[in-house]
Amino acid sequence: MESLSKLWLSTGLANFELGQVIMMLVGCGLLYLAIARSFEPLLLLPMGFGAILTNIPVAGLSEVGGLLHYIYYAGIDTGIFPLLIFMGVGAMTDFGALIANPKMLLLGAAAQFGIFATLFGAIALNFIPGIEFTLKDASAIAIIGGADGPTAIFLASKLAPELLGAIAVAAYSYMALVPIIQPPIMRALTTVEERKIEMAQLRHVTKVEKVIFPLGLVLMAILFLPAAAPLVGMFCLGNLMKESGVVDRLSSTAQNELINIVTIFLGLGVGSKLSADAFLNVETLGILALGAVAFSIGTASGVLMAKGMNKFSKAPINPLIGAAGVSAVPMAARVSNKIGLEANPHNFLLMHAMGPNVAGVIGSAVAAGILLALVG
Amino acid sequence: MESLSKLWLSTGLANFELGQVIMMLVGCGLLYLAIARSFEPLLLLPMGFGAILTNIPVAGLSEVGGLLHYIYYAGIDTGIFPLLIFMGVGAMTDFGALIANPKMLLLGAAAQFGIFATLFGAIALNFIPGIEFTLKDASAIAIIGGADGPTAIFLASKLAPELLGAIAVAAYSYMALVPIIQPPIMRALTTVEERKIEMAQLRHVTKVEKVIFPLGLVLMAILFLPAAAPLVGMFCLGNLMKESGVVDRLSSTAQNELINIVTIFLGLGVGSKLSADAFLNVETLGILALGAVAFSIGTASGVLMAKGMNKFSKAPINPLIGAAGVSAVPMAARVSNKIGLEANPHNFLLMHAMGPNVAGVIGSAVAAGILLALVG
Amino acid sequence: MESLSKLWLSTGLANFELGQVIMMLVGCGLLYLAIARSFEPLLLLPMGFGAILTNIPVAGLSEVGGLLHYIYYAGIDTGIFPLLIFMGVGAMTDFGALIANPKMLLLGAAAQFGIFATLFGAIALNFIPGIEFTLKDASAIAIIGGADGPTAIFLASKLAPELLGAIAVAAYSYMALVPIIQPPIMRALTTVEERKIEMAQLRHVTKVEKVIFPLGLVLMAILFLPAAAPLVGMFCLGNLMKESGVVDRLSSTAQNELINIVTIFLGLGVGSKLSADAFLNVETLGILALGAVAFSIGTASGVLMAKGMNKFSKAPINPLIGAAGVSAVPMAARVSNKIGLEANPHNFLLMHAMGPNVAGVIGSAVAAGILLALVG
Amino acid sequence: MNNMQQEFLEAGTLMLVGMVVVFAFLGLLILFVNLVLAKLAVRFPDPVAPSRAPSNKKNNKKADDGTASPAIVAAISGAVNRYRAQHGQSSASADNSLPQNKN
Amino acid sequence: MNNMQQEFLEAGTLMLVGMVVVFAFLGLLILFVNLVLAKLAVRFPDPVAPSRAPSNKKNNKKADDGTASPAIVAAISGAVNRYRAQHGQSSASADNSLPQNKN
Amino acid sequence: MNNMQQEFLEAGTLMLVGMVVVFAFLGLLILFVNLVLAKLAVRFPDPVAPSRAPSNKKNNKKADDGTASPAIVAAISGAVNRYRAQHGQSSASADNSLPQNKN
Ligand code: NA
Ligand code: NA
Ligand code: NA
Repeated sequence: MESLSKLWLSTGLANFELGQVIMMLVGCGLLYLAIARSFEPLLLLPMGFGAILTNIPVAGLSEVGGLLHYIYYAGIDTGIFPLLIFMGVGAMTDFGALIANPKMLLLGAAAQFGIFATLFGAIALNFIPGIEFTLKDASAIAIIGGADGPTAIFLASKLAPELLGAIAVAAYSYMALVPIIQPPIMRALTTVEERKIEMAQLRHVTKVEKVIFPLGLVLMAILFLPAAAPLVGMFCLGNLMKESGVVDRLSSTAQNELINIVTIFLGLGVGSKLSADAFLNVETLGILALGAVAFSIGTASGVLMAKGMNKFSKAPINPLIGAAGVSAVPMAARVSNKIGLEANPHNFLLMHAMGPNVAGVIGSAVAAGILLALVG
Repeated sequence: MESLSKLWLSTGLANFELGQVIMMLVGCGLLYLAIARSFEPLLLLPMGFGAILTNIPVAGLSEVGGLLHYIYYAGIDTGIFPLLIFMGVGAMTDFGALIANPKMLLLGAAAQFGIFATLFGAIALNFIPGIEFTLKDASAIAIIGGADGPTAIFLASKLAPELLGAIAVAAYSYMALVPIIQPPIMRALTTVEERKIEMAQLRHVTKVEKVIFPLGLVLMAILFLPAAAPLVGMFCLGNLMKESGVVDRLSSTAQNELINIVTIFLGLGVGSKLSADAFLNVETLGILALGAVAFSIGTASGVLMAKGMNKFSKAPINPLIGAAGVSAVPMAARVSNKIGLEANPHNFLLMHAMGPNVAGVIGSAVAAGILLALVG
Repeated sequence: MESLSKLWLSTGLANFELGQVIMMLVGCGLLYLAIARSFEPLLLLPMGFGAILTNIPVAGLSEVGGLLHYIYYAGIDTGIFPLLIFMGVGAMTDFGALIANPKMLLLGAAAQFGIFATLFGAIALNFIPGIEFTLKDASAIAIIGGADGPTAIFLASKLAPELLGAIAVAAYSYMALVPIIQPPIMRALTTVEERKIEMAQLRHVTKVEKVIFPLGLVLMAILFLPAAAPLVGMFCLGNLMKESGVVDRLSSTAQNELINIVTIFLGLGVGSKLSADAFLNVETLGILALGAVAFSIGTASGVLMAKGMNKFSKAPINPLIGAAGVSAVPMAARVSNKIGLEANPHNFLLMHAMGPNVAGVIGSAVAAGILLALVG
Repeated sequence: MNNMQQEFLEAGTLMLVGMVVVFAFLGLLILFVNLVLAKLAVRFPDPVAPSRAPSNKKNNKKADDGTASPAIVAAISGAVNRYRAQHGQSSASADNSLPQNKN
Repeated sequence: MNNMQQEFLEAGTLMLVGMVVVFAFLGLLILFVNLVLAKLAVRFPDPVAPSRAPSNKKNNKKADDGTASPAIVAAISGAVNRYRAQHGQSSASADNSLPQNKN
Repeated sequence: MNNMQQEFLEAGTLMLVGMVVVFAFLGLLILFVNLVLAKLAVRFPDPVAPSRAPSNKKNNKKADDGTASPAIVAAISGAVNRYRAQHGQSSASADNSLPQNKN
């Protein structure tokens, strides 16, 4: 009898709180998006599952001694996991299109206006009762506009760990929604004629250029923005491993097994921050709203910058590729390509959009560095 | 001269204790079983080697600063390694046969009687002078009957870390001995006619079923047995990664590189607990004896349950597949298949035995949860 | 205005110290050697990059909370990374050539004279003002003569962590320079007639021999030199995993993904010790000079030993293979083969040189054990 | 001895409670499969080839195109093996050409 | 409300400084590519095939030898697939035969 | 200077003791190979092909079946290469079909 009552008291049924149930439903929602809708499944699947596990009553998976506790403090609180992912992403990135047409960097810069405008917006939300974002909070939220998951998680873990869960959910959800968010903005800001513009074929890029580029990039981060050095540095290490061609086995491991292992843990660790008290509040709604704004502003800034550049450039520039400047590699570039093909069936923009696309990765890492230096 | 004497004093020869020598022989015995007899080599080889390394005098590999010390405390004391292995095993498991014939779950339940009967037996052993098992010890020993390595290590690390070495050795040895322990019991409890029974072909299982099954399983663990949630949860995460089909690269890494890395470390870490004072005592003999009893009772319970079900079921059930309920995937299922073929050369039971086999994994994780909730 | 000045104060430009700039150039030098000259790129590329990252002002990558700090203290200070690499190297090593002709072990022993003579030389350098090596320092420096990266890093992390950076740079640089350092010494110490000597084909080695060899080796380390047991033990574990043939998936992971992951981290962690105050001093010059001496003496000792053995042996021994006794697997064996082919186009020494080559690995692990036992 | 009896009682209770809970848990799982999954199977059938018996998905994927005879397979596989032994790298570089998802 | 204004001012400054620095940084990177890399490209051209458009290096490496027709490729690939399905280990053991670098 | 002499003495002793122990250790290993392993080699010969010279086990395993000519190998390997370039996934999914051992 005593055993049965002890067992009953140890069940989830006897200990559930409403918040936990809701957060488990949120976790199920993320799993649904990941599995049924293929929204960034590599991160949303483990993240959704982590959200379920962390909200199990009694089990204490995120308390001292629990698996998710160890994962979070070993890998996310320290910043190690996002940096290793960034190394792997670097080893997967080809800067060729950007080196062939470096002006595309301006598009990657313009799209970061999404970040800084959102920062302003986050502070404006303080007018709403129940929301009180500090500058650190606002900075961590604004980085969602960078459309770069590891950068957002890295910055949030440094500036606003208590908002980490909501920020990661927003960042990855909107990255998955890029094909839905971007096209109307792109169509609204461009004429059909502009969307039809075909761009000149890219010049050949030599191996030496590709090897020196990551070194130059990290050197600039060192000189001008050391706060961005961990992110930019690990990214460039991965890229150098790939392009140097002398450590193929390391490069292959960095972009396959290592990034896979870290991705599982990163997802679980981020999911472990999706507890009811951290997520179920007005601030989360604010973050979700701001994230959508950030993406939209970033997309618009990129497109408008490209329109402007097209006016002054000798070589024609299709404004659609400006939208790829928000990063969200390679989804945003594919969206540019698709909208371009709609207007002109012979207009293959994919390679051209890869330039602003990877420039956007650099741009948001730089923006993160600025925020760390000035607000952190 | 001084150097030579210092060097002599640092040799193993000058520092050996008898217990260390014996434990090294135990380690060599495990290596022999692994290499020459192919007994669960993936774990017994690193475990045997770890046993040798941990008993080296002077070297202090399991003391503060030693490699095995770090491995044990980072991965086994925390429970991380068995949970990661469970995730990988989940990613290798196909629940199709179980979903097609869910009654098989009853066989997986019945076979757990091996666990709880052994718990009773362990307490009974306290009559023997020199043996004094607490309820926690008895629970950790009894789980050997679950025939599931990671579950046994996980539970032992929580309930009786000082018995971990002996429990792991017993669990993996008996799992390897399944083809020797089970057949006589199976033959004794069944008639030739029963062994000849052919079973109906399994129905097709859809992808959606396979995706929802791990979610339903983890939900039930959450509702009724949160203490089992870490084990069941990681198992279901692995299975969901596999069945969802959207994160193949994560699933592949979980069931290959990650599980391989963790297996090496788990084996070494478990081996590091095979020190003379923890292993060379009457209690170890008791554990080895109880382990054999646990396996036998589990096998018998499964077979008897299947006999009973066959009486009342419309579709015929071959009692041999009940033995697969102890888990020991996929060895026990293969044994059922082999004994079935002996009686009837057209009787292919393998797929049918996979149902109780994976049900046994769930059953022993549930049993572990009950023991954690009531005794832990 | 305030923001801009705060940003300026956070730039590298405003905070650079000369030493950091120089160390970054050293890092670039290592990258150049790795990429353009293919000098041990697997370690020198991450090491060079780590040297750049650790010297970034403000960023604090090697201070508490920085990525390189975690990597160093988790993996190198504990000795875990070099030991895991040693396990992987063991899983890549074939002792067949050595078992077929065990006298080759004497060549691997003779070449270790490079280590002990250098130890003497390091103490002699104390005559130079500004250099003050303790016996521990001298031992850690001398191990460079072992021509084995992980052994050198393991010993340096135990005996002289403040010299680790310089020792690792010297060890890997000279290992890469083996094809330049060794040939003149080999030619000077041998006659053309000696270099033309062809050796008898090696006997067949059975699987059982290959499986028992690592066990015998680790047993001898246990009996006579427990201080060498971590290194020798992990090496033999890797080799046993390979030769046993029963854990191919573990062996494959140990020699591929696991060693790749650890190599990236080991390189970064070692690079993080290349700070200006630890590297830019007279002692580093001394270490670089001693390293070259160690390699040369080791090569000469091996060749002379082989000459001597050729005099007394029934089967002819080509003295060139003595040079392979310094280890530097498989580069030194290839050098022996190449010089042999110069003298006699039908003289294929590669397989014969693999014997002393792997003997050199054992020899330097033994030497490291002796130094740990007597000096550590 | 009293203590011993106490322990036996506890162990017996554990045995009873444990077996009941195990059967209850796995029994509920049967209900879940029969009630929930069976309905899902009807509502969301697999898009193609619903008649195929449950088996390893990957093997199916590989086995279903082409019908080369075992003899041809043996000949080619020998050649492929030898090719691989000579060009060990190829399988590793194929790994690199996996679709590279950005995380 | 004064506090609010203060925060707005800070956020506005951040926005301004941030965008200026982002443009400055990426602008300098343009200069780096145009001045440094462009020169390097001239001084150190790729050893072979400079006319080929930038594309995936690995695919090139694989596609450039042999000229078997698609039909033959399909036939062989079917056989290879089936061979692999039966001998699942082969690809793993090919990994083992990678050139084994000593670290 | 006395201290210096002391250190030299220590270093010299280390050198002597070290070389003696290294030679003793590796010398004993020679005995081990000659006495123990040689006997084992006689008692437990390899099951097949004892005449083969020591070489890489894996290459043997791959090279010993089939006798396709180099020309055929070249033709097939070209086709295989091209097939792989087009179906980059195949090698990864082959990995998945490894026999899945339960740990
Ligand atoms: Na971005
Ligand atoms: Na079980
Ligand atoms: Na050596």
